[in-house]
Amino acid sequence: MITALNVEDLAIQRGERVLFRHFGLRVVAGEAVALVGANGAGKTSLLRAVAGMIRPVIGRIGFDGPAGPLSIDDARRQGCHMLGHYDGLKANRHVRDELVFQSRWCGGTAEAALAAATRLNLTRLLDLEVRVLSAGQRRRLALARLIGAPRPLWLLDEPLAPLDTVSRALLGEVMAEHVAGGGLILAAVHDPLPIPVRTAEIGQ
Amino acid sequence: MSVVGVLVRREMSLAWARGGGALLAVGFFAAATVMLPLALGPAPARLAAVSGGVTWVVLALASLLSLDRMFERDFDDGALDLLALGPLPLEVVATIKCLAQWTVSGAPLALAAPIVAVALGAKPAAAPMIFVAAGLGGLAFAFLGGTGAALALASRRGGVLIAVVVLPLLTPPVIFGGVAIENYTSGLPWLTPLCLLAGYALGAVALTPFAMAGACRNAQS
Amino acid sequence: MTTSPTDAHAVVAGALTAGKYAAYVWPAYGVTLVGFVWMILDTVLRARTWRRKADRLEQARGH
Amino acid sequence: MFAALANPHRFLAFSRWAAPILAVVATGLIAWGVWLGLNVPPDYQQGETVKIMFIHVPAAWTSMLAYACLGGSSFISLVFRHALADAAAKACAPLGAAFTGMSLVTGSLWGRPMWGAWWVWGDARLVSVLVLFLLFLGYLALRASIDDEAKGARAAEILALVGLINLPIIKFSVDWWNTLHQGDSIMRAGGSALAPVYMTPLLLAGAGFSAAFGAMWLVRIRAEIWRRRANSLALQAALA
Repeated sequence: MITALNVEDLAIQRGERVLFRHFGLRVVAGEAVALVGANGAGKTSLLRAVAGMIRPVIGRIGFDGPAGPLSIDDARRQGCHMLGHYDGLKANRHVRDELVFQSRWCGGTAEAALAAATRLNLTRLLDLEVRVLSAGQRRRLALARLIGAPRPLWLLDEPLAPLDTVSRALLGEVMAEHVAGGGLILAAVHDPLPIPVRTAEIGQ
Repeated sequence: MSVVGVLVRREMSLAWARGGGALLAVGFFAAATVMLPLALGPAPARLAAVSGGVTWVVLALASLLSLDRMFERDFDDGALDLLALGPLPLEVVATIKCLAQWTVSGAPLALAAPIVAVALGAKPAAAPMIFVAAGLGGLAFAFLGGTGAALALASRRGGVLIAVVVLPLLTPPVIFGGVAIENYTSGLPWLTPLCLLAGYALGAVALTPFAMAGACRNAQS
Repeated sequence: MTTSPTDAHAVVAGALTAGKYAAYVWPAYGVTLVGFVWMILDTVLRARTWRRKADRLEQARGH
Repeated sequence: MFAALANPHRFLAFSRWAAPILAVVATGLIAWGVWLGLNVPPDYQQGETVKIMFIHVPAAWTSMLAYACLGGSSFISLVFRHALADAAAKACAPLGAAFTGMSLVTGSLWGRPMWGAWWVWGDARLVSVLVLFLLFLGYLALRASIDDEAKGARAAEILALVGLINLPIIKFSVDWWNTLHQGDSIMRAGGSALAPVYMTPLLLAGAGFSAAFGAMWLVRIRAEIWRRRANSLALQAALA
């Protein structure tokens, strides 16, 4: 159960280029932070470093639980949701299968997944193949696992991008509930998030 | 159903859908072996002499061809990131993927192997050994092929690259399998080569997941 | 191993006779020589070009 | 020792004198070994072709040494993340492939007069050198096909380690496969029962080949260090 994310003096290098240096951030339970910065400044890389996919050159990433620091691997594998540009869906599988798999895989239950589907009004689409869904519908399907499998830390990479205004409002509600319930959100964004946030700047 | 079960079910359905399931693997297997008599001529004696060995080589190629994009599809559509953040480590995920691959296309190939070998002139009595050897060999081919597929992830060029990288590593199972079939048909002791084949296959099952997980993490970074 | 001139000549002649398999012995040595020459040239040229490039860029940076 | 050499500057200083010395030693040993080898009495069975052994066998030894170095430096680079160890692995592979290629060609030239075939499947050592050649090709193909340097390096390192673990098994399986198909007898010339008059030139040439490999490897690592330095300098200049 993650109650805080600590990023200290982080530097990330991609190939020969150092994206940023001395980046520090602390996100506590009940807080949402928006990562802002120019394109290529390293927002996505920072999220992937927190998720453990990129190894930072210098710096430390730590997760605190109610009783002090948590083991990083367990914290990531039990407490982190990451939503990138790609939704991780297979075109030839049915929406219901992907929905249930993504939630079950992240520790949720089938019932919670279906409840999330109704919440994000995906019920009409359940028996379709993912192939026929629009980008916005696919993003909502991917978002379903955030509700279906409750995990404290959400790492979102431009979550609003493919969504229409109705869905953005819906996502705003979901995020607000998550933060109110003691969750943490770290989102890389270009357009502002529909909930009050603290912003963290990346890059020069 | 536990998380492992959820993943196994997903991987099985993906493996089934990916290569057109067993159809493509067995299809290639049959098509490639049909070429042999056309090329070598119908003389039964000549075909029978090579039947066991050729079946074995074509089985290896069929296994390699039917596993491409095993990791690449998940890597391209972002599912690999989701799998990496799941409760099971990538090593276990890779093992399940290879086992699914072995079950979905390895098993049908193992069933087809005796038929193809006998069709080429191998003694029908050898059929059970060919099946067992093809099954065990298929396991080694699935896991080493999976390693090649994971290594080729970062290169955007699967297919031939996987074959070039993996085929030299298949020397031991091809030798053990070929000798096991050869000895069985000619009445020589066949247990040793079979055990060596089984040993190699189990070694591959035990060790390659670490290489596969490392390669996946490398591609993700 | 002091040998007078004529002996040296004989010794060299002894070495060079490869009998009726000369057609295989010398090509083998030839291939090895070609292999070594290629390796040495490729290695040395590679080192030289990259060293020059690195030094030139180093100067350009005003060091 | 590795930590000391991990620093490029210290390595450049070390290799500046080590490479020439190794090169000189190599030339001396090879010249001496080959010279003795050429003067060896013709083998009762093989006649003059036995002289090919003095370059074929050392090339095979050196190619295995090269793969061991490739596997070793890949392991160090993978586990201890030394950038220099990766440069060593990258520098070593082409040399290994070249030595393996030479060993194959000379092996075929050696087999032709004796067995009437340009390629002798009966000789276990030739076949394992051939598989080693395929392993080198696989390594070079993988490394060449990945554009991102860091990712390409790690993928190649993992492959080199998988190959290293497989090498003894391949060697065993080929030898075992060879003893089974005892149809054509093996050429005993390369075997252990070797008259000293053959053994000394063989060992000298073997040591010479290995020293030559060492010298060239050091120089190629230097080249790799300068290549990386040039690339990063060019990048910094572009970004400044």
